[in-house]
Amino acid sequence: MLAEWSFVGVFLVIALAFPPLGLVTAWLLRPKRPGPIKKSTYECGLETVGDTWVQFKVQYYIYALIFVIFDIEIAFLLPWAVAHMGLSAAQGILPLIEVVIFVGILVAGLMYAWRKGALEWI
Amino acid sequence: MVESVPLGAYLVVAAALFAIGLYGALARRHAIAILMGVELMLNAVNVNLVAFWRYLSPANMSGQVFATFIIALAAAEAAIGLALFIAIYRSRDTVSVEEVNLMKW
Amino acid sequence: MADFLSQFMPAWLALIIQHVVVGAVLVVFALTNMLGITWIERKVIGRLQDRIGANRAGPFGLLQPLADMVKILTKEDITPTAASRVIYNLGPLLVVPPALLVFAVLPFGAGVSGSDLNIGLLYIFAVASTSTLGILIAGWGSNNKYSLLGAMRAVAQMVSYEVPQALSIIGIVMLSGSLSLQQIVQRQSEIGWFVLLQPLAFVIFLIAAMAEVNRTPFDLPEAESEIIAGHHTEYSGLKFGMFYLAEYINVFFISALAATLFLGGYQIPFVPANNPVHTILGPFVLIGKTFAFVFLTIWLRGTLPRVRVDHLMGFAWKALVPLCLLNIFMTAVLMPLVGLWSANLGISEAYIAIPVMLLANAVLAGLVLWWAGRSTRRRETRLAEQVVPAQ
Amino acid sequence: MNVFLTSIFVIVSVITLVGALGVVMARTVFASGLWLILSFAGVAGLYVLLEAPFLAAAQILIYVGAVAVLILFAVMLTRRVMGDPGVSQNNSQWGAAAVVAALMFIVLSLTSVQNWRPSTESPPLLAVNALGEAFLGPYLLPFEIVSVVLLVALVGAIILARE
Amino acid sequence: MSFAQYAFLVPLFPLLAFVVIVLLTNRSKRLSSNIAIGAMILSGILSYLIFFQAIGEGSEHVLAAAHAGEAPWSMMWDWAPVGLSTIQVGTYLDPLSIIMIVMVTTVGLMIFWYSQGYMNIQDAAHTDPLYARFFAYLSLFAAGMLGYVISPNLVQAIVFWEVMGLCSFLLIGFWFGKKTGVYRNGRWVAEGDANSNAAKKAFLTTRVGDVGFFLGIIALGAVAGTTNYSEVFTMGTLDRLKETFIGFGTPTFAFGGMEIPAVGIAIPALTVISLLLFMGAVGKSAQFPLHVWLPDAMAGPTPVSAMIHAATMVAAGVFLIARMYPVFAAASEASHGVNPLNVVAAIGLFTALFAATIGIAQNDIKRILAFSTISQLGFMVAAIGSGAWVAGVFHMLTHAFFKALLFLGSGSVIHGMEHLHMSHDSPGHADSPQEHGSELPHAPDHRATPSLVVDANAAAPVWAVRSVANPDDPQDIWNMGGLRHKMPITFWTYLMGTLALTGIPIWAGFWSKDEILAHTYETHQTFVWIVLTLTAGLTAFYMARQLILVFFGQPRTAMAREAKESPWTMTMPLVVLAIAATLVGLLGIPDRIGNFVFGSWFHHWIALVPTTGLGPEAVIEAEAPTEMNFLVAGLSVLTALVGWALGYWVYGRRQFTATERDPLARVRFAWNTLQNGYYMDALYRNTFIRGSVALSNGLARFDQRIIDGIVNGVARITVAVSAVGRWIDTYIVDGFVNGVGVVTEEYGRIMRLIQTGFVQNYLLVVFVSILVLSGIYLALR
Repeated sequence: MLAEWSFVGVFLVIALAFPPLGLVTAWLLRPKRPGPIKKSTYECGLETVGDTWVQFKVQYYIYALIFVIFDIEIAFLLPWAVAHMGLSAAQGILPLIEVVIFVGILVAGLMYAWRKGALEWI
Repeated sequence: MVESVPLGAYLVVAAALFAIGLYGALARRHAIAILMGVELMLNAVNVNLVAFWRYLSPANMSGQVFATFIIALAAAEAAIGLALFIAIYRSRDTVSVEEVNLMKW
Repeated sequence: MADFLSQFMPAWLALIIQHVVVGAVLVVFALTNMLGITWIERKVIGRLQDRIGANRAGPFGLLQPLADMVKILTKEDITPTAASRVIYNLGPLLVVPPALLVFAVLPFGAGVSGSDLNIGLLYIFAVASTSTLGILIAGWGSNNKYSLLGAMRAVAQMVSYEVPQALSIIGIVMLSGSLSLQQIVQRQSEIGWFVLLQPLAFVIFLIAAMAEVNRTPFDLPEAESEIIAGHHTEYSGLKFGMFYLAEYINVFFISALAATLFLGGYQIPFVPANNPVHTILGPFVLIGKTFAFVFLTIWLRGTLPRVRVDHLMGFAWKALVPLCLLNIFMTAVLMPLVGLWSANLGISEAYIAIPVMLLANAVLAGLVLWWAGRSTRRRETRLAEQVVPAQ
Repeated sequence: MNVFLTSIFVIVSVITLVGALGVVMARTVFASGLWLILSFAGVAGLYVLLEAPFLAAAQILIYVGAVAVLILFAVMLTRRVMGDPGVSQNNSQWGAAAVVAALMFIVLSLTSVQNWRPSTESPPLLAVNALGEAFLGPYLLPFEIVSVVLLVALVGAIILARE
Repeated sequence: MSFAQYAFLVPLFPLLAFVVIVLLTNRSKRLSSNIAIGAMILSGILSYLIFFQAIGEGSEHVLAAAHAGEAPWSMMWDWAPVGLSTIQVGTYLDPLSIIMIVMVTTVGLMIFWYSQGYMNIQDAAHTDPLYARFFAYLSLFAAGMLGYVISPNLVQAIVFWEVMGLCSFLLIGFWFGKKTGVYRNGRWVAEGDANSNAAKKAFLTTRVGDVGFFLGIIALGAVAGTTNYSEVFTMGTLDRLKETFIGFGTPTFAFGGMEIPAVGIAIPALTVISLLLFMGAVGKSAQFPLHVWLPDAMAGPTPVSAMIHAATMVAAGVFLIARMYPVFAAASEASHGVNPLNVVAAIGLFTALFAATIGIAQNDIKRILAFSTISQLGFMVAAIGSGAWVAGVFHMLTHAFFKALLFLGSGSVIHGMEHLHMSHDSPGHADSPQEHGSELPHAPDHRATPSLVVDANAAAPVWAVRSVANPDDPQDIWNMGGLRHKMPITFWTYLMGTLALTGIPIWAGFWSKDEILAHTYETHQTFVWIVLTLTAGLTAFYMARQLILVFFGQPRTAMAREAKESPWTMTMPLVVLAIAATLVGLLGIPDRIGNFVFGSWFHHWIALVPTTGLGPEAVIEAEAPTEMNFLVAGLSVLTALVGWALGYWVYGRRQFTATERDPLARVRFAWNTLQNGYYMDALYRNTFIRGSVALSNGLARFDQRIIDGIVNGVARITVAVSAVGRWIDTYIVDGFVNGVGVVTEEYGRIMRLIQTGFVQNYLLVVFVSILVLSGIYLALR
């Protein structure tokens, strides 16, 4: 069990190490002539207008919210998916109904969001 | 794995995590920081749970099932909490908990 | 490998070294393919736009990727003053690792893969979802209105399309009875390629994948005409290169994943799974299939216009998710029946499963299209009425 | 092999605790958010060490992938970009809180340092299958209730967040 | 037995008359009097029928009944259950009661008839306004007397006894509004309501006697278990009663094994009962201690005096003793110490002599007769007391007739005397005291009959001493004189009565009085015989005095001169009574003299009543009545004549003037004491009346000071206690309550601070408490 994950661990280290190494090499190679203009935040060449605070629509939060809810749903569905063939063989239609209820409730949530217009991109 | 690391170690780590989370929840001024503290505490609980599951009764899956439920509930709690803070932010234009003291005597 | 080395050093050190070697191989494999893809993309897009594409740097422009690489490496890297240094720099660092990590689980042959986790597919999704963080951090770190907005949009899009992507592959997981990719590929040899069994899932998966990696019809975040360069506006030099690198590795991986899940990965069609040839030809077959998908993505990029933002978001939640759920429950209902029939009739599952599933999918598709058409017609009439009284 | 494993355990634990401390000590909320992500990753590592792969993946998928994003979104929505340095992060009672936290740590650790007798069994191989059967078997009711909770959270959050 | 069955109608007729008069006919005077008289006639006829039928059945029946142990003719009904036994009501007829109902009805009828005239029915102007009411009372009284006489047991007896008492009260106080003349500081003043005082006095004095009667009945009832004559007089009961004792404490009690005679008083039951019953008789028949009411009762109209104080009511007491004679006889046999019959005899004897002496000194015509009645009653009581039961009863019978005659006669005289006022009675007549008349609206009494008044509250004795005689008093014999020419019928009938009273041979009085004297002489009770003979002599003297002063000589005042004869309604009854007074005596003539008429029939008849109790061995008195004892008879006639002679000698020889003092008055002290009735009234007034007043005042004061004191004291204590309570309440209880309030408020103010409003504070508190709890847990583990 741990053998596989040891590879993942090592691979993780390698993956994490790769970008810094790249940047270091890049840092070595590239010229460094910063200038005030270069340093200014890029706004299509115009001077930055107003401070960077931007009135955010709540829409983004709601998408993230719905994503969280359905992400959890996926996390719960996967074990069922994996065990489905075995379960349906053993207990027939019952597990399926249970999952239908589970998903149905969440779909109800989705329909609510849809009905309330939470999904629209204002 | 079990031989190398005693259960107590995990519990101590979880305890430390819990304590830090608690400190965060109690001491931080920013509402969302408090939420993070709570998340940490929940994770500590989860670690404890899984540790007990792994060391004491790995056969039945109750430990993992519980941990999963806690993860799910923590996520739901975070969602609601943040929605609450956003609502408060929008209505009271502040996120600092100290300024939200309607219940003050 | 590990046992060979273990003679000289303790077992765990040997194991680690082996892992390092394998990891290095995978990284190199990913990078070379990424470069290859850039080249192919230039050529194909050029060909689509009736132009030749890169042909200066080396024969048929084969060295063009190297040229790009050298260019990016040597470009100056500017950190805007307004950016909060740590978070700005952390952005690119967090975008690339997820793209690379997913390769650990990809099966190149029977038993030949980085590590055959029994939760392979879930691992892929977990790691894939962390990539959104990088973008968010980049957006926030560069302290630029547009980059933040771009990041927010990118994240919102990736987040919205991750759900249909995951839901679509649940059908496959159900069919194969396991999350491990090796198992899935093995199952495809038995029951037949999942593209045949789950055509609808295949289509949804492709769409979601394209959106996930912000490829053409859905490449809204870094679209030039939109908010400058999206979240990596303030980045330059290799930091920008990192984003570019991550993007193409993702494209490559998505294609590989699609190949593995739907086209049987390293399997040669009509050749029984246990045939020794798979161990040798396996990787090449996989690469072949992967490049097929890459060609498809590049084709799409070349031909399809960009999708409007609200259509993009609405499409994910209002169309794809419901469709996936229907598909899941259709398979959940049919597969046990198939199992029963095959048991009763004695015919091998494959011959029954494929026709049944194809038929079911066809019916489902027909229904959906009819319903979609009807609802749009009704919406138009409603809008028309509103307009008419306006005169 | 054991030394290797314990060392890994120590590393992962350290990562987690450092992450937690970061959350607590960070100057800006966004920074503490990032530290939180690091801490979540550390916890996922712990799950791997505890041979609960599904949980590790779920932790990464849900916490790091979704909740962290949610938190960061919330942070962004509720503060001006790059937030004003503002007054110190801690409120008036941080001293007491520290004491309480320390005491709590001591108490918990006291109870946890016992001579536990770990069982000799090993976790089931096909963990995910077993989990699936558990979800639809003995733990069906919580399974359904989780969906209800999620629905409530969804609807509640939408109502609260929308104007 | 047929008529005896209806015996109960005898009292019922007058009762019905009473009811009818009171309820229906009190408007018309004549009708009501006729009804009353009719009722008396009916009951009279019925009683005569019963009487003749009883005689017809004769002695066999009576003897058989006596031996059978029950009354000859008696009807009994159950009236009311009392405990185990029931009180019975009914009639009890035996020779004694038959004689009585005959006597009462006859005399009653005469008096009713006479009353019409007396109440001036013929002279509408002067008819008494309460005429109807008078006859109602009379009928009620008759019913009472008749009922009493035939009652089978003592309970019914006392019921009718009380009716009689009530009627006597009502009738004496009939003119309750009349003001009587009182001599004060030289003038006759109309003051004081003598009548109502007299009525009250009569009622109260008889009431004292009644108490004894009541106790007697109760004692008898308690001891014998019943008061029915038939059951009480049986030999068995009487023997049983002889043994029983009433007393306090046990006769003997054991003390250390010895039987020690009881310390308490144990009196033989019969003695107690008979003495108590005798007390009742004394009260009702005005015997010695309780005689004071009778002279004052003369204030009432004369027919009342006649009916009540001559014939019937006073006879009731004597009848009681006669009726209960078996009890008295048994008591005398069983008594160890006091012999009740001796007591009776002694009281009777003393009263006879005592009353006779007072009678001499009276000036009012009716008072003289009153004292004479008391004396004659004493005579009867003494007779019965000394064993001459039959003679006593016979004397009661004869006395009833001639005393009624005398009273009606005096009434006629007074009526005649008032003729002067009535004839020219006009409002203008100022000087007569009656002119002022009583204020009572419905009793304007124009009768100028100021009678001598016992003014209870006057200091000095109020007897009208000759020097203060009232010239207008129609009842004062000194204002009369020479009325024999004016009122011949009244004179002659009055003479008959006087002769009968004084015991002149042919007239009734002689036979009955002589029989008594003969009996006392033969039974060797010489002292009794001597005193009785002396009394007879005194009786003769004062009757002679009266007769001479009233009828002989010249009229001394204008009233006397103007006196007219009473109308026939008044004189006819006088004549009838006069005839009766002479003939009644013949009933009891001893055989030796006159058995040619009907030979001492009375003795044979009355003797049938066994005096020793009913029952098989009942001894009926010896057949032969007491023989005529010529010696005794001669002596009694001699004393009577001596009395007459003295009377003539003192008063008959010269003409007196109205204001002249009585010749006997020279003996000042004796005369005053006699006139004031030995000052008995004054004695009673000073002892009982003043005593009771003083007692009541003392009690009032006692009550005032002690009880009120206690009550006020308690009130003060309560006030004090409540004050303390209030203090406690205000300071302690309120203090506590307010304290609780204050504490709560303070506590609230402090605890309020906990709500800081910071979420984290609350969280901190939570975890602090967790720490504390886990610390405790760890410590304890």
